[in-house]
Amino acid sequence: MNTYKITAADNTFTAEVEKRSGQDLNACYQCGNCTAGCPFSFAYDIQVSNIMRLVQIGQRDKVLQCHSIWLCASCQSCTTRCPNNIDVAGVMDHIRHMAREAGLATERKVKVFVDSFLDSVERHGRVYEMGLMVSYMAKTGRVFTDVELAPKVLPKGKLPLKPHSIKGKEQIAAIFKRFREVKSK
Amino acid sequence: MKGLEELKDKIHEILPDLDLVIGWEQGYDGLHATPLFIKTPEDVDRLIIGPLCVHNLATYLPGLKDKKVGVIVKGCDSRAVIELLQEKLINKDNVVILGLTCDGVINLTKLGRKIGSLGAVDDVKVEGEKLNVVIGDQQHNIAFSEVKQDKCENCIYPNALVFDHFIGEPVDRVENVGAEHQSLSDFEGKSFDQRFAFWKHEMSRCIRCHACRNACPMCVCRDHCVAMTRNPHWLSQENNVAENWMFQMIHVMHLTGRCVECGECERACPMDIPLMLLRRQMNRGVREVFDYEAGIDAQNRPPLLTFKVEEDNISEREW
Amino acid sequence: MPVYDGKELRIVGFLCNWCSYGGADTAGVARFHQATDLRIIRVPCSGRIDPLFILKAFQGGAAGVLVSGCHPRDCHYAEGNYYARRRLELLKRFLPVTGIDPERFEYTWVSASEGPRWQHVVQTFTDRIHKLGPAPLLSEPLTDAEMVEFQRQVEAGRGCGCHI
Amino acid sequence: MSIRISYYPGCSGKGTSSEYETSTTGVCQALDVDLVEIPDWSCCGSTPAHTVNHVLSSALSARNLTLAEQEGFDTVTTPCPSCLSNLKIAEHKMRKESFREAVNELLDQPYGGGVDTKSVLQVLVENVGLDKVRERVKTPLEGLKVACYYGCIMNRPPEVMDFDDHEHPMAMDNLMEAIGAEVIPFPLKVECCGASFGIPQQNIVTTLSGKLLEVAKGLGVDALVTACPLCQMNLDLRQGQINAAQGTQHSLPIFYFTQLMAKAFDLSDAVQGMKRLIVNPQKALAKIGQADKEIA
Amino acid sequence: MRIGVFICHCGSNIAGTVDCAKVADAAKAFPDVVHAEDTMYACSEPGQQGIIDAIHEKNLTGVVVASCTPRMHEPTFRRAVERAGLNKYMFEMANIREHVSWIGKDKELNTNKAIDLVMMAAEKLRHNAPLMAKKFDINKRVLIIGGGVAGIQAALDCAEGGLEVVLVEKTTSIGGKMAKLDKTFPTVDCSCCILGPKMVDVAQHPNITLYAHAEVEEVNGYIGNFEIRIKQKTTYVDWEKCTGCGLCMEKCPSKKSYDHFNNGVGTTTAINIPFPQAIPKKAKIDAEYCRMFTKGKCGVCAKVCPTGAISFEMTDTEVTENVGAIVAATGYDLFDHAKYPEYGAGKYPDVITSIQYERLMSASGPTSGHIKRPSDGKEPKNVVFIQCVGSRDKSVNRPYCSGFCCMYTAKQAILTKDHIPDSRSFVFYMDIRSPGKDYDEFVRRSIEQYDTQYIRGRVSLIYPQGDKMIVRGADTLAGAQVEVEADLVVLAVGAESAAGAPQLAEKLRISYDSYGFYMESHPKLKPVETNTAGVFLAGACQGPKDIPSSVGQGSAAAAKVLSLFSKDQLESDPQIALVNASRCIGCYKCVETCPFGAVKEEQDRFNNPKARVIETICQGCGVCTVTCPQSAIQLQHFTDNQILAEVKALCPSMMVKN
Repeated sequence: MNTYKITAADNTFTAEVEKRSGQDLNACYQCGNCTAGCPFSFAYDIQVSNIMRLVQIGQRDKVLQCHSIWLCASCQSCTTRCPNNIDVAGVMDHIRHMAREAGLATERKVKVFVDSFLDSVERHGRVYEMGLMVSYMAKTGRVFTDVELAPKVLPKGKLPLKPHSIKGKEQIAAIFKRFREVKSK
Repeated sequence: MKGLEELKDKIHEILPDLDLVIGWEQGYDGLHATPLFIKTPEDVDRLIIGPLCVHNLATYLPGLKDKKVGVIVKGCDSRAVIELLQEKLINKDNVVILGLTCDGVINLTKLGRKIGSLGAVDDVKVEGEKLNVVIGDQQHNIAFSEVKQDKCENCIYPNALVFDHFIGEPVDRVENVGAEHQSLSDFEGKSFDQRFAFWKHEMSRCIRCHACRNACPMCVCRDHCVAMTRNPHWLSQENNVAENWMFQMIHVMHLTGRCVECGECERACPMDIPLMLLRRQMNRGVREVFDYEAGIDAQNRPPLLTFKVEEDNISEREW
Repeated sequence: MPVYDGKELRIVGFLCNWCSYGGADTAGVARFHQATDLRIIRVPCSGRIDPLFILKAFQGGAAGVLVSGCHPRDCHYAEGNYYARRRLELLKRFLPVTGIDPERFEYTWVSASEGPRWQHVVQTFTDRIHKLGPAPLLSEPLTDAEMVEFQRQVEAGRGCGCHI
Repeated sequence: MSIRISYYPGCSGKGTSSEYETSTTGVCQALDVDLVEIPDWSCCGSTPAHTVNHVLSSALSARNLTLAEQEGFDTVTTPCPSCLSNLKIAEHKMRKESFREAVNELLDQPYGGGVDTKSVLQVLVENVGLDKVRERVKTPLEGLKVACYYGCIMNRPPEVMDFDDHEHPMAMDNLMEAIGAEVIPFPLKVECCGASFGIPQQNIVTTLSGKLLEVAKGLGVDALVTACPLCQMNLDLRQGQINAAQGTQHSLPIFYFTQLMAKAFDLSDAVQGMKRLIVNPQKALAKIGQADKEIA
Repeated sequence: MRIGVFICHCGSNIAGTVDCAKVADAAKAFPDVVHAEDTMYACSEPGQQGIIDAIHEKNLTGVVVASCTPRMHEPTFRRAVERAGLNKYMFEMANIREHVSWIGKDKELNTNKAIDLVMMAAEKLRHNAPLMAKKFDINKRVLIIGGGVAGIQAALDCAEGGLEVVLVEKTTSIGGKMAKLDKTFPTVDCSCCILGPKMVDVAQHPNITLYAHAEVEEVNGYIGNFEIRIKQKTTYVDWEKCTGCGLCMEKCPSKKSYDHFNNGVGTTTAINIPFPQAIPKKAKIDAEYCRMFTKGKCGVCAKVCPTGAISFEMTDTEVTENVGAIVAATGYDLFDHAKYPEYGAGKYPDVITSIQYERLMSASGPTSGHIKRPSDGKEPKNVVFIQCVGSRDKSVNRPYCSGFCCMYTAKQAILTKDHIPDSRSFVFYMDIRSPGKDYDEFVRRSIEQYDTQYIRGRVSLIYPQGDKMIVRGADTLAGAQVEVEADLVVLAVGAESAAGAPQLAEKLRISYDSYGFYMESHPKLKPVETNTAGVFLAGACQGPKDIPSSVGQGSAAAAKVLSLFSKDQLESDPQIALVNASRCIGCYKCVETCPFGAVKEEQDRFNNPKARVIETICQGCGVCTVTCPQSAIQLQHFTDNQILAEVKALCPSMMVKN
């Protein structure tokens, strides 16, 4: 493990996370309640309370490159139980935004799933679950994802084979378009 | 106002037990009435009542606290008596109240604006809703409603509220009951800056003659008025806008929750400064916050002499 | 001292000794930074505050007046703030007719332990007064030359000076 | 007295959770709740949108709130907690002016604010009321022993969701009791099932949902009752995957609470949609009424 | 008047952000100021001497000191000017530290503000007048409210010092929280064994009058002469007759009554004596459970009572006591963990509070000292302790540290091992706070010798699985989530202010903080005084405290009362209202508004009505002064002229053209 050079740390990182999330990270006294309640902690490479600590000491790279931020499902356990009223799930969300913007995605599959999902929304106005699966499999090369479920699902009529697009789908596409324009500014 | 003869009879009846009875008599001309202090049966003959009898005679009561006094009051004047009783500034045992019913009294400033000079009026007669003013051989016929006191315009207390003897028959309340005087809402049409400038101008005209104070039935401090002492030093004797303004503020604040809107201050003001605007605004606050009017019931506690732990109409000031 | 041009406005505070003055002390001890405009006059109780003091301050050109006492029920003298509340509420409702913006006057309750609240009150009120700007004046201030002449007359015994 | 309310079905209602959709509309109809579907509604963005950007996420939600507002509604109801969360959070965040402006910049029609969203569960419990539900029951579910699982975001964070207890919610428990089922308190009512990681990170779902099934099994219940399409899918559709990963043999039916209500109301099979469940519920459903017979 | 002005640097506290020399320079130009200087520490011995010297050398008749808040050092400087021969009210202070240097960043603005404040003080001083204190007699009795260990200590010390003591206790027995504890840290000696004898002393002391099951209803008067109305709440048992034999408890058929003394661990009878060592040892009927009250018939206790003490018709009564001083020792309450739904919100029987655990361990408790868990009575093997439940937690509005939980948890872990040698204890903690003599050694002993497993992290969730409680927490030192399968979970609940504390504070006219703890006069220098003269504090009503600190404060408060009563007369504060009879018109509005009834209606020799202020009753609020339209009644030291002088200094209306 590296020695963290605290004085050489990136102060702007702490400030940026605070500004984006609107949370006072100095209020975190490292009680570990977020880690204690996190259902995903078993899958995390860095525990959520440790992420909070690393943000406090300005370790931008370590935080943005960690896997945990992609595995958080925003289940709100941490936010609901934080004794200092910090919206921890919100902080995780914002760190993930920052990682995305920095072009980082240590959990590529998660990112691709998200992208495929939004792709589907952008194209049809609603999520087309079958199309989403196909798109996801194509992008990840994981053609056998959940393939064993197909015989269970298809006879139940749960996955329509055709997308149902909405009339105002251009409006949805426009939202995405403007979003990208604003972001690129 | 009706029942002069009945009133005179009543005074004759009660005078032997009293030191004096206060009423009105004709003044130096046909236009002016002036207070009359009746001490002998002969004095009774000079008594008049009518639209010229503007003076609120309750003003004299605190100064005659130790005397047995009869006083003739209109509806509005009776509120001053009640307020004085509420504040224990007079002793009910020493006062005999002769209550009248009233259909308005005259505002000489308004009349002056109608007929020009008020100098040589010979006679004034009221015929129904018409006022007939005689100046030499000239006659002016004026609608009485146009020259009434402001307070008479939407008077809700035409009959004396408190009395030992009521003269005549009580009249019904007039229309427009309880409406706030138009002048206040008119004034609110102005911006804060305009209002401030208005008072700055009005106060530049104030000559600090203290007539407003002397006419006020609630100004009982008299020789001990804080406006006339260096200890405490609220006001200097300098005559400037700021000090005049402060003097009027002292007068208003000392009337908080006490003013019965008899209008005597404004009537007495030789400079015609619209002092009632200030009082009406203060009374509006008293009404809104405490649902209270001064001089209605002698048993009521004046609002500033008491409190409620939880005030009904004051929101706790959260920041 | 005249107010600092462009930086400060004249704001007068009347605080009761037991709660709000203590609250202002608590804010000071905790180094809660505040705008510097406010000058505090200490009185034993909000019940000692005559609304005329406030009008006197406005007469003298105050841009804002802030009153603070103990919370209702917590008065050191049991009832003083209840009387104050009535007097001050009526004053606030009276002010509009004078042309003094009632926003220039505020009263509130701050306890001795409420340092953060005091900071908030001061900051909020000061910001509000700065938005409203300087108070309208009943008369124009003396020029420097007139001031010198005035002082000369006082020293010469011609002015009485008793109004200082 | 009927209730008329704007209705947002959510994408999965038209796909993987069609039985939730049919039973929800059926039950609401039976209880005089007039669900007015938002015309041409679009996806709220679900979890993926807010993991990318909050403004984008709120814009996708706000479009639907605006449509509801134009129809003259101030409240929207949705069966899906994920949609609920997104719609509520969008409204909550957009109370801040700068955020609202940023969102409206993305939209064709700006959202004015003030449209509240409630879950169908909340509408049934608060607006319809348990008494009315009880009256409507034709076949009480006596003999069926269930535990209610609410999922992680229906009640959290409490200051936004503003419904029921955020650690021990009771709305569904009370509803199930009202239709005659025996309800065993589920200790992990608001624990996460693994959410949308079923596809990209299957092991997360099999671990977390496996835990839920394990605890439910320990309680000896006949079935779990859910209010969330994602939870239901993870627990039902992926139960086989869970068994394979955890070496277990669970065969626990996972109902939507509306399905059991439809059952108790004797609504049609198509409305109940029991056949669409993956884990066969027949054994559990067969217990209904059995308790009485045993006593008799 | 010849005024001297002294501007204090307070080291760098003031001088850091205020140009003190410039302030002194400006002060020299103020009217009547003949001397102005800046000084390093005005309150220090040389600082005070400098003021005294200047008074002598410059013939000063009044002094202004600009330094810290007058709430701190006004008495100090008043004594100094008095030593120099001036009347101590010929002194004013300008607060340029708390109100200037500590809150403003800009030195120029601060300096300007300091000059303003000094000018205001000097202007006020020009209107000051010498005031003389009057002497009045005092009642040398003391009221002590609360019979916990702090109140007991204060009562015993005062009684030993020869004072008559009135002790009022809310519950039916004195002893407070300490009586409930099994053992005490760090000595692990039996709580009841060390407290019991003190309780007996209270009962037997001839100088102590004890009102148990009583509450203070109303407090009137002032230092030296308080009048206290005490409500003696009904017990339905005539305590004159009750011998405490306990026969009624044996026979009472209502055996499922809530056991307040045991905090709901186990049950008790509707008529009960809370615990064997209770003082007074008298029975009380809990009407909520008594069948006579709930069902209208029973009366078994009345039948069996050998002295006929039971009276179902008994009602509350009132007594009035006159005292000269009051000590509030009302203690604290424990946090209600229902506010933590993630810990079961009180619904899981095997998740209990630390005080319930004390009762489980106590030999006089419901299990006779055998630790049995509430659900099934089994002896727990794995016991989890969770610290900071209702402490250091902003989300439940308890951001403060309760101070003693770390220590009692260490003690409970040790005692658990003593009771059940094959048990294991796990303590979830955030930080261990153990400053105190032998305290940290005690915690180390728990860890090192008793194998208590300390885990640094909070617990997020407790849920039942089978007959275990699953405790899911974090070990932040290991950087991991951890789970413990516990048989019993003990929540180390924090302290909060006693129920009804704010209401009592209002009666006593003392201040309390936003959590309901009473405010001391100065956090360091006046820890047991309040801002209301004659009212003192002892124990946890002022803030969470352990036993040694509470006992220490009890003695300290007693010492304050004894020193107050060492004089036969007290000096009244001359800052009271005074009527200028020549201005008074006798309207008596002041009589109506005075909160204390201190203004009397009188007549002068010409039979004119005049108001008169009774000096010993007036508290100096000034409500009357504002009421009086003639300004005839003036609050001394805060007269209209004095306040106007300050207003005019700030807002000089004469600086204007006509």
